[in-house]
Order: sequence, then structure tokens, then C-alpha cells
Amino acid sequence: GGVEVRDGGDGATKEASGQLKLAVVPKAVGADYWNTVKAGAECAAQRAGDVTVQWDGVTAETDVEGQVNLIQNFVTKKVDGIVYAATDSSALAPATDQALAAKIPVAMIDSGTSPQPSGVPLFATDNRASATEAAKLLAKELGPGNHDVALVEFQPGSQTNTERVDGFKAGLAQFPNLKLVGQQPSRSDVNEARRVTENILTANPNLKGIFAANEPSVLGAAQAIKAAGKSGKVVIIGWDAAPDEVAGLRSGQISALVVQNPFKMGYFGVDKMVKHLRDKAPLASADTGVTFVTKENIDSAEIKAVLEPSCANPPVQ
Amino acid sequence: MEARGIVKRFGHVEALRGADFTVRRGEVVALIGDNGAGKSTLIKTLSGVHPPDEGEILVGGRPVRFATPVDARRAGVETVYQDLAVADDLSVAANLYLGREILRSGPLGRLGLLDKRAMRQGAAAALDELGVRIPRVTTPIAMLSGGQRQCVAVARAIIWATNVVILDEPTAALGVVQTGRVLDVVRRARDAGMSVVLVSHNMPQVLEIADRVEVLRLGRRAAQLRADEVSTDDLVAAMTGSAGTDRDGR
Amino acid sequence: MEARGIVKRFGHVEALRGADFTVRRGEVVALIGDNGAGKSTLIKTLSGVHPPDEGEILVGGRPVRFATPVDARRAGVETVYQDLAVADDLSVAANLYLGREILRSGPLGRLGLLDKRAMRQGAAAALDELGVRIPRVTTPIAMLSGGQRQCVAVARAIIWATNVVILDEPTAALGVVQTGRVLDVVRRARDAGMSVVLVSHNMPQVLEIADRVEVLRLGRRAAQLRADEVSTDDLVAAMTGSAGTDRDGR
Amino acid sequence: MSTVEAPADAQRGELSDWLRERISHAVSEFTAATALVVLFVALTFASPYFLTTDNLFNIGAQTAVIAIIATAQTMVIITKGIDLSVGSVAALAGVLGAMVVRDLGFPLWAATAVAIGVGALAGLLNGLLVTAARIPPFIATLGTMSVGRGLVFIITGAVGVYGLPRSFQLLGNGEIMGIPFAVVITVLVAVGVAFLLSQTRFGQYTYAMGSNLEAARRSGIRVGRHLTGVYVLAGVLVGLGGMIAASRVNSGQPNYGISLELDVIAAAVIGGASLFGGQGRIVGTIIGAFLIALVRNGAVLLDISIHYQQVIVGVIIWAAVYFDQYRRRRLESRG
Amino acid sequence: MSTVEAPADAQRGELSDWLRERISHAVSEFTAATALVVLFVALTFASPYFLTTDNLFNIGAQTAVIAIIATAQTMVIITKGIDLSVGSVAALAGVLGAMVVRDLGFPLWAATAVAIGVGALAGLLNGLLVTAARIPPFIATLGTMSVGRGLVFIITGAVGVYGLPRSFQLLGNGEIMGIPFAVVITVLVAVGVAFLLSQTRFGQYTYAMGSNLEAARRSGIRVGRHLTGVYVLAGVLVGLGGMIAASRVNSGQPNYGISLELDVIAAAVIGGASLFGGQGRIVGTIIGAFLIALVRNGAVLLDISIHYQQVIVGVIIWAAVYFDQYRRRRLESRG
Ligand SMILES: Nc1ncnc2c1ncn2[C@@H]1O[C@H](COP(=O)(O)OP(=O)(O)OP(=O)(O)O)[C@@H](O)[C@H]1O
Ligand SMILES: Nc1ncnc2c1ncn2[C@@H]1O[C@H](COP(=O)(O)OP(=O)(O)OP(=O)(O)O)[C@@H](O)[C@H]1O
Ligand SMILES: [Mg+2]
Ligand SMILES: [Mg+2]
Repeated sequence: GGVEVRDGGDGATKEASGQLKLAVVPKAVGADYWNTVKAGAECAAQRAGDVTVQWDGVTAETDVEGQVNLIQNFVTKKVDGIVYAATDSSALAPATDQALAAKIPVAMIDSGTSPQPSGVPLFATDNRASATEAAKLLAKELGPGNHDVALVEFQPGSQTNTERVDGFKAGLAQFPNLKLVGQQPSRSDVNEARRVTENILTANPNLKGIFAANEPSVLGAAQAIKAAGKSGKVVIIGWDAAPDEVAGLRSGQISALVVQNPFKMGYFGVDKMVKHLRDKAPLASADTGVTFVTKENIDSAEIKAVLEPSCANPPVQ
Repeated sequence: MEARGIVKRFGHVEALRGADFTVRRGEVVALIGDNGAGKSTLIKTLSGVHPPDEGEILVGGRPVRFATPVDARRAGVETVYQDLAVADDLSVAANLYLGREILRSGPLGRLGLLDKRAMRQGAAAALDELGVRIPRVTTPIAMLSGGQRQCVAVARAIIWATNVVILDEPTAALGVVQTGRVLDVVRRARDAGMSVVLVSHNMPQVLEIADRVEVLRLGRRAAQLRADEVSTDDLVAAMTGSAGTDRDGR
Repeated sequence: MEARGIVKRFGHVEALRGADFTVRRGEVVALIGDNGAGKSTLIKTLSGVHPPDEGEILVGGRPVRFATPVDARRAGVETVYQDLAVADDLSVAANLYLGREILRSGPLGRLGLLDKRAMRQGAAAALDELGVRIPRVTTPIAMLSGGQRQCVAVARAIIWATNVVILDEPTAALGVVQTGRVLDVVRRARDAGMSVVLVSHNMPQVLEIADRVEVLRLGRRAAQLRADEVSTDDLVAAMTGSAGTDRDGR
Repeated sequence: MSTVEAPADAQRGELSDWLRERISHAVSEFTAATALVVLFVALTFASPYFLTTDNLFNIGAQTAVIAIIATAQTMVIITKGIDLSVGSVAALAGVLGAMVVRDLGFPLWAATAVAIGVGALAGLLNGLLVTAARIPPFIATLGTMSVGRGLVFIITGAVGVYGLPRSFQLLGNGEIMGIPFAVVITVLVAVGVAFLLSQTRFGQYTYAMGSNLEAARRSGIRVGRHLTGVYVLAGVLVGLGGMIAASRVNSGQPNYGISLELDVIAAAVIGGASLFGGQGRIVGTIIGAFLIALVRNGAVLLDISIHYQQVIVGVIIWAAVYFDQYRRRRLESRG
Repeated sequence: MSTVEAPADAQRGELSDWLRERISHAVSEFTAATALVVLFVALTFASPYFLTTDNLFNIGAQTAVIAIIATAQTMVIITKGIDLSVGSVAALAGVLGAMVVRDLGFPLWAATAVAIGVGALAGLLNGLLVTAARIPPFIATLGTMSVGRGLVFIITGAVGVYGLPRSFQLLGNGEIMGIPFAVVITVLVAVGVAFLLSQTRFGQYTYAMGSNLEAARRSGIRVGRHLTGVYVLAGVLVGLGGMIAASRVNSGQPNYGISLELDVIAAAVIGGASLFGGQGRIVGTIIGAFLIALVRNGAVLLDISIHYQQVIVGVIIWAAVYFDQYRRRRLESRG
């Protein structure tokens, strides 16, 4: 959704009702997930009219300091509002404060800061709870009896990763019949995900289930299982909904996907911000919700809207 | 081969300030001068290492431009540099044939396949001629003594020269025997019709081998002398400019 | 200073096979030998660069262990190496004072603050003594001619020597004038009671300056000779082993 | 040694020289190879799953790309250069190879040719920056790394290239007589480059330039052209590697190969290459690549967490190079 | 030149030498500085937000850590070394500095001392690996990079160190008379190290070792001890930098500094340091660091996406070094 309503930015302070310039900052550029956020943000901007979205981010979710600098630079630039996803809850808190001190309103998407200042809303899903839910799904798929399971995380030390891993382990704890026999990171690289999964499979021939915690991890794990000729014999519960993940779900390689609603995050972030700037509407947090997509429900209209979001039919109710 | 009015600057140092130099076919010319007079620099312009800033070089009366050593080599100019320029990690044999490797005959050769055995044998023979004892021709150059390294560099130039051989202090590190052999080779090269340019600080050696002597001082030609008409003292005087030799020379 | 039964191996090459060597106080000893005889290697063991594999070194009759050049320097042994060992990026002055910088007086000096001006002046004076023309003492060594570099290395050793000066082919690249100056300096050092070891392939020079000559062949002492009793031909014979000299000479 | 004796002597000398050379090379790869064998045996005892055809083929296929790109890196390192751009260029090649299949319907061989062409172009750029513009290799390829990654993201819009036909997986997942195709390619590449380096004029010049560029130039080698050639050839292999990587995961990944350069340089150096040029052999590099791969494989088999894995990899890198240096000092003690 | 004339001559020579040296150095930093000024002026015109106190202080604070660590890197590069471990070590120092505050209630100065101590230890390790174990710097520090990162994760359990008091932010976000504290520290560090390198024996030895290690050894410099000293001092600065970085983000980040080494090496090389040792000055490095920072800052102000930013950074790195090389060739043409 192209939103090219920019003009040459004259630098003068704008009337709240006029042209608005918003910065939207993901944790990192370069994944399907964040592109969907971008689409949502641009959709909201287009619908609101006369809003420019400047989309910029660091290249790795681990570059916390880079993101702090980026936010600072946006404050310097005096954008009208900042919508962003914090790579680190604590580290970005001062950056948010700086923006607020400069009278630039902030809305968080996907991941907030701690402390989260009042007046700064968070539009996000609960990673922890959703990962716990994923563990339950895995247990359900595997059924009774003792099973070996493994976890492919992505970036140890990053906050989202920690939340998903903790959530998943908390979920597993409720099922004594599931034993976690391997945990390796993919560093958000499909090749790496495939490699570690292959090695986990070798070491654990009885492996029955895998939880892969983000898009590249899921794709790599699925590749490895297919290459080992174990498609269907090892249950995969994945996260996110890249096209190949959806294809894997359809073909039965992947049992279920935890799908957030990144479109909605981007949309809410911009939409609520614009309303706040123009109509002085208060900013309030909202849960954007997750959907558990399986082969059964994949073709339902509601899921379709989440999986293939478009500005014509945005999944933002 | 002739050089006219060569000027070469390094930043604000003018190493050559309009230097002239001549060597004819079948002649050994000694190029002498004080330390820092510009001899090595002049030689590097003749062999294409440093293209001159001004002035021209003529081969067989026609002006040429040596932009790279490849050009000079193609004109049959072969040089032993004072700083040797050998590849330390390569073996003695490989250094001798560097840039002129012997390839296998047949189609394999056309693919660039080396004939290592032929090169080893050729290298052993060439070094033998200079009378130098070297452990093995497969030894990397890094392991050789100073004199052995210099022998390799000299052997290398001698094998390939067809027209002009330029030797920048080739015997500085050589033993008595090896020095004698090199001088023999120089004579033979001259007799075969090649031009030889020899840089040396050893005046007796210069007078023994050279037909003519050219003296460089402060980056300019200070004198041209016939070797059989002068003494060591004349040469020293010309180099240091302490006597009038440089004024009436030419 | 004395070396006894020194053995030094490089992998499977035995460079020294039980070499002996002696130099007394106030004596100039020439160390000669064919290329690859092991002269430079012997010198490096004497100056702590290569600790020997076998054998011992004695200074003033007492055995010492030179594990590093620092040890040798502390014993007053100063060396000019054949491969010079200068730092190309540093200026002439900095090289001359390397490892022995002049520091500012007072507390600043104790913090390691350099007195650059004093070093520049000292360097200019030292080079002047050798009669070498060098653009400026702040020029990086990389820009010097071969002879100029060698002058810096020689000047460096001469400034600091207190006990033994070892010179490995110090005049190989030097002009006639500079060579003469170096020989003068060698004489003065001897007269001041220092020991001088000179490696050279220039036999007339050896006979002119040395009190004694030690000949190295294939890593062993082949002869010890008094310089005033022998001729150039004797020396050559001893080095190459072509005559009987090496048999009756010690 | 008289002239008459020379030929006979040379004959004799030749055989023993040849032998000595072989032995010295064997010794040279000895440390890394020993480490490899020790690790192999240790893993065989430590994990019942290690010594299985499946696992070994897996390791082979996993290491294929690293080994191919490390081979390219070795060539560059021998010239006293370094190529930091391998990761970006491999990603660019893989992504474009995948895009021409998806968007233009190219067959696999043509897509591979495109990937190789992309690598060659990047190599040409690196080579010209180093030779014509005389930018030091570290900086030239650092720039290419940055520019290349930027291009990958611009071209893909930062989204992976998906929706490829099954046939796209042939290079990365196919087999020939039960042996992974990627392994076969790796062997061919390694043998080919090893031959090139040790037996041909091209190889000779490569070592010569790394050992002393000025000497090579004065010897009449057209160093500009030749050095560029080395970078181009390296680029070709990087492009091929990138294509195999994409094929293995059946998609073009814009994030592929971040910090890959460190892995492949480590492989080359563990295998005996010197960053100061003139030294390095492909056998060693391949051993180095497998050494790293075995550590990683073993760590997962033994369920060692990634954190301890990093510590272990670091220690092994130190150890391998320490023993190699130690052995060389013993052998040569160059002073 | 007679001996009598010498003193007078030296006097005269000295002044002009001094002048010449100054000028030659000025010229040497000329290219990078020119680029910096051009960029500065261009940004002033291009964006109304650029030339504001706030923005300039922001840039200063953002660049502080990079500049400090690049200063450390420059020292190592001058010795012909390289330090790939800076990112890991900075992370380790920052994380431990944060942990002692959170868990042991250390005051800020003590925590800073801990961070600096961690850096010094890592530097000592690097130094000993390079000198005593004779592992080439690239490999020694590559190992430290891997081990260091592993340790960070093991110590923190892969979770950031949070819950720090506000006072922890002083180093990174505090101000002194309106000037960011981090900027003040950077200036002090840069001036101090520049003085050390150019005016003291320690600096002289550093250049000498990088220029010709063997010559330095034969000159009686205790190269082992001294080289280790350089790595330790570099480690100290890296530790300090890591602490400032942690303070800036008010937490210990286990993932801090991944691929930081490339940024700081780029800054040093843009500023004129040579990876082949013996050359490099702190002024240049600082200019290089700010050049990169300006590009990043300007890109955001001008709404250039990160992808194009990467391309632009790459091109600027090429350009800066190209012109620097070109100028040097003109000036010296060493042949
Ligand atoms: N670092 C080294 N590694 C291996 N071999 C060496 C090394 N240094 C010297 N050699 C070998 O030791 C022998 C003696 O060398 P050395 O340099 O001592 O000779 P030299 O008498 O100084 O000769 P020259 O007169 O040519 O300088 C030579 O055969 C040489 O190949
Ligand atoms: N690459 C260079 N950069 C700067 N200056 C140089 C360079 N090469 C030579 N020079 C200067 O040019 C002058 C002449 O040097 P050159 O090497 O030609 O002298 P030379 O006559 O060969 O002396 P020698 O007898 O000592 O070898 C010297 O003053 C030297 O400092
Ligand atoms: Mg010369
Ligand atoms: Mg010698």
C-alpha cells in the first residue's frame, strides 16, 4: 500500500490538523512480519489522509543502541509522532522519555518499554501467554504418552526471544509427559535453523515435536524435517505466517502456527496516533490478539484476513 | 639505450634533476655516484618501475614509454634491483622463473600447467654456474643468507636478458668467488652483444670490468669517462665533486 | 668475548656446526667466509637474536646466556645486521634512538615524554660524522636509498656501543667516502678499547683494517689468521678450502 | 658441485625434493587434521548418533557452502587480501537466483548461472577497487559488504523469496548415488582450486603476489589483471555457494550470511593460511571448515547450549592455530 | 655540510622540520576532514534540524562509544594487530558493570572500575595470546570474541540486566554544563591517547613494533611486554566504552556490540590507519568515526531508508579511503 503523500517538509511547526509526519520504527527491518506492520501503518495513514509515514529501523534486533540513536534522531527531526517497537524494554525507556519531553507523543507496538509511561499506549500481543498456548497446542497434537520435544529459538538475549522461550517452557511444565531434549538458536537464519534442527534430529531419533519461535526458525526446522524424511512424524508448532509457512501448514508439515496480527499493530499505532494528534483523543493500549491457525481453520474468512491483510479489508475490527 | 633529461620527484624530494645516461650495444657501462645520488632511481626509470616525471627514454634511437616493468621486459631489458625484489615464500626455482614459468608441453600447458621438474633442473644449473651453494632449489627464499638471495636475483636476470642487463650493486653481498663468476658472466653478456649497466661502489671492480663510466651526482650526470683513461681517485673526485673532473668531463 | 662449539639448526638445515670464535678487547677481528657459511647466523647468536642450540658464549671469561637482544645490549654488545632491521615508517632520528629514546628532564620525562628536539640534533650530528647526505632527519626510513639506510644502521650501532661492536657487512652499500668514514670509526672504536667484529667480503678492506681474521666454512671455524701475515689469496683459499690453509691454520 | 654432476644430481634431488615437499605439506596440515581426527573419535564415543551415514552426510551438506566459500576466501587470503563481502554477495546471488526462477521462470541451470554471474560481478568490483582504485582489500570488501547487503534488501523489499518449485532444491538437497549433491560440488570445487593453486601458473602468480606484490610486478606479472582475476574467481565460488545455500532452504533469504566472513576466514587460518599473504592451501582450509562444523554438530548432539558452544569454538580456534604456529616455529624457527 | 655548521643547521632545520611535519600531518587527515566538512555543510543545507545544539550533542553522544573503542582499535592496528573482540568485551564489561550495581549495590564509580577491569583482563588475555602463545592477532581476538560472547550469555542466562537505579545513566546520558558527559569522556580519551602515541616513548614503541617487529626486538625493546601493554590499554578503553554503552541504555545488554569491530576498524582506516601496521593517528580515527555517524544521522534526517543508508555508507567508505590513498600516492609514490 503506497502512501506517497509527502511534500518537501518545510520544517515549520505544523498545525495539528494539517499534514502529519509520523515515524514508524520496527525492531528491525528485513522480515515478513515487519513488512506487514508497515503495510498496516501505511494503510492507516492513507485512510486518515495527509499523513506521511517515515519507516526506518536498524538491521538487527540486537542493535539496541542503534535503535536508541534512531529514536533520538527522530526526536531531533521533530516528527509529529513516533510509533515504534522497542528492541529492549528497559533500554528504550529513556528514549521514549526524551520524545515525550520534546512534546512528541509516542505509541508502542509489538513490544513496549518498562516502565511504560502513562499516556504511551501499547498495541501488542502477549508473547509469553501465546507461547504458553503453543506448548498446549503441541501437547494436544502429540496426545498422551511420553514424547521428546525440542525448541528452536532465534536470538538468545533478545527480549522477545526470552519471552517466547519462557512462555513455552512454562507451558511445557504443565505436561510432565513432554520432555525438552534440545534447545538451539537459529540466529534468525533459515540455513542455521535447518542445521541445528538436523543435528537435533540426529541426536534424538525419537523426537516427536518441535516448537520454532519465529519465521526463519520455522522454515529451517520444516526443511530439516522434510529432508530427514520425517514429514508428518514430527509435529511442528510454529510462529508467524510467512507464505512458505502457510504452504507448510497446508501440506501438513506444520501442525499449527501462532499468528499475531502485525497489520493491526501498525494500523492501530498510526490510526490512534493520528486521532490523538488531530482530535486530542486519549491514547489507550489494546491487545491486538493472536490467532492459532491450523489446517482446519485456515480457510475461514477471519483467518484469511489475518494471513493476507490488505488495506481493502483490514483485519482491524 | 639512452635516457635524456630524466626528472623524478618523490613528494618534495627531487631524486633526479634532469639526468642523462647512455649505454651502447656490446658495452659495459658503470653507473657510479655517492649514496643517494639517484642511481637506483635512474635504473628504476629505465626498467619501467618508476615512470619518469619528465624526460624521455630511447631504445635503438626511438623514444619508448616504459609505463610498467612488463614494457621494459618486452624490450629485452632485464634488471637486478638493489632491494632484490624476490618473493620470500616462493622457492628458489619458482623465483628464478617468476613471470616466465615453463609450462608443460601440449594442451595441458596451454591451460597453464607448470613443468616444475624442468624449472627445478634449470634453476639448479643456473645457480651452479654462479658457484653458489644453496641447500635445495625448493627452499623458500626466506631461508637463504644475504649472499644466496642476491645470487638468485642475479641468476634470474642473467637467464632472461636478451638486450640490456641492468645490475644495481649485484655483488654487494657476494663472496669473492661468486663475485668473480658474476663478472665473468657480465663479460660474456657483453661479448654476446648485450648492453650491460652496472652500479657499484667498488672502484677497482668498476675499472676492471667497465668500458665506460658515467657519474651521477645530486640527480644529474656529472661526468662521462673512459675506464681505461682514469684512476680510482679520478672517479672519487667526480662523484664527490671535490675536483674539477666534473666540469671538464664530457 | 668468545663463542665455543656453537650449533644452530633451522629445521633440517644446520647453519652452524660447532663454530668457535674469539675477539679480544681493543682488537678488530674480521669474520669472513663464503656465502652461506654461517657468518650472519653466528653473529645473531652473539647478539642474542638466535639463542644457540648448543655451545656457549663467554664474555670476559664468564659464560653468559643471551636469550634476547636485550641481554646482549645490556652486556654492551651493539650490532649492525646484514638485513639492517630498521623500522620503515619511523623517521631517521627515531630509528637512531630506538630503544634508547632521550626523555625530557624532570617529572615529565619520568612519564615517558620524549625530547624530540634533542634526538633530532643528535641524529643530525651522528650522520654528519659518517658524511652521508640525508634529506632531513625527520624523513621516514622508507624513503632513503640503500646506502643511506645502511648509514643510519651503522650510525646507530656506533653511538651506543660500549664494549663490543659487531658489523655484518656494514659497507656493502656504502659509497667510497662513507666507507672510509666507517673504517675510521672502527679504528677509533678499537683505540678506545672496544672489540670490533667485522664481516666483509671485501678482502683488501679486511686486510687493511683487521688485526686478526677468522674464517668460517660450512658452519665451522676453518682458520684463524693474523692480518699482517697473509695475502688476499690466502684468505680466499681458506674460505673455499681449495688450498691447505684450512688444514694447518688451527 | 661441478656442472657435470648437475643433471644426475638434479634427478636424485628431484625425487627427494618431491618427497620432502609432500612430507612438509603433510606435516603442515597435520595439526588441523589431528584435531579433526581426535574430535571425530571423541564424538564417536560420546554420541551413538554421530557415526552414522545420515549424520555424516548431513555434516557434509551443512558444511558444503562454508567449505566452498572458504575455498574462495583462501585464494584471496593467499594474495594478502581479505574478502569481507562474501556473506552479502552470497545472499545477493542466492536471492537473485531465486527471483529469476520465481519471477521469470528460469530453469535451475540458468538461475545458477545468474547467481554465479552476480558473484563474478561482485568479485570484479572488489578486484577493480583493489587494483585500479588501490583501496586496501579490507576496506574495498567492507564497502562491498555494506553495499551488497543494502542491495539485497532493496531488491527484495526485505522479504524472503518464496514460492519456488521443488526442482529448485536440487543443488542443496539432491543426491547422486546416495551422496548429497552439495558434497559432490564441494569436492569438485576443492580439488579444482587446489590443483589450480599448486600446479598452474595462475596459482604460482597468486602466491607470488601475496608474498611480495612489488617483486611480482617487477617480474613482469600483470598484477592488476591477475589480482582482479583472483577476486573474480572467488566471486564465482561465492555466487555458487550462495545459490546452494538458497537451494538448501528452498528460498532466497535476504539475511543470509551475516558474519559468514568470520567463519570462513577462521576455516582458512585454522588450515594454515596466513593473513599476511603467500601461504595457504585448500586441503587445510577444508579441514578447518570441517573442524568448525564438527564442533557445532557435536555440541548439538551432546546438547551443549549455544553459549558453551561459543566458548568451545573460541578455544578450539586458539588451540588449532597455537599448535600450528608452534609446529612451524619448531620446523623453521625463522628468527 | 661540515661539523661546525651542524648545530646551527639543526636549529634551522628543526623549525622547518616541525612545520613540515605539522603540515604533512594536516594533509594526511585532510581527505577525511574534507569529507566531514563537506558532509556537514551539505546536511546543514539539506535539513533544518541538523545544525541544532540538540542534534549536534546527540551525534556526539551517539558517537562517543564508537569513538572511544575506535581509539583503542587504532592503537592495536598501529602495532599491525587487529582486535575483533571489542564488541564481545564491551558487552561483557557493560553487563558485569550493570550486574554489580544491581546485585551487589556497587556505586557507579566502582561499577565503572569493574567494567574497566574486565576490559583490561580481556586485553591481557589478547596480549598474552599474541605475544606468549604467538597466535596471530586476528585469530587470537576472534577466539576472544567467541569466548567473550559465550561468557556474556552464560553469566546473564541470556537475559538483559535490568532494574538499575537512575544514577546508572550518568555516564551515558548525564551532562556537564550542558555538554553530554560521554562527549567529555571521549575528548579526554582521544586527547590522552593521541598525546601518548605522539609524544611518549610508549607511543614511539607502538609505531616501531607495527613497522618492523623484528627491528624493534633487536633494538632492545621488550616487545612481548610492550605489545601486551598496548592490548591491555586498548582493553581498558573498550571496557570503559562498554560501560558507557550500558549506561546509555540503562541496562546490561548481552547482545551489545555484535559486528561493532567492523565499524571501529572502518573508522580507523578511514582516518588513515594502515592494517599493515606502523601508521595511524587518533585525530584521523575520530574524524572517521564522526564521518560514519554523520552519514547515519543525516540519512534519518533526510528520510533515507536503512537499506539505502547501507549502500551510502559503503560508498563513502570507498571514497574516503580512495582519496586518502590517492593523496598519499601523489605525495610519496613510494614505488
Ligand atoms: N632463518 C633461516 N631459516 C633457515 N635457514 C637459514 C636461516 N638463516 C640462515 N639459514 C641458512 O643457514 C646458512 C647460513 O646462513 P648465513 O646467513 O649465516 O650465511 P652468511 O655466512 O651470512 O652468508 P652471506 O655471506 O651470504 O651473508 C645458509 O645456508 C642459509 O640457507
Ligand atoms: N621511494 C622514495 N620516496 C622518497 N624518496 C626517495 C625514494 N626513493 C629514493 N628517494 C630519494 O631519492 C634520492 C636518491 O635515491 P637512490 O636510491 O636513487 O640513490 P642511490 O644513488 O641508488 O644511492 P645508494 O648508492 O645509496 O643506493 C635519495 O635522497 C632518496 O632519499
Ligand atoms: Mg641505490
Ligand atoms: Mg650474511
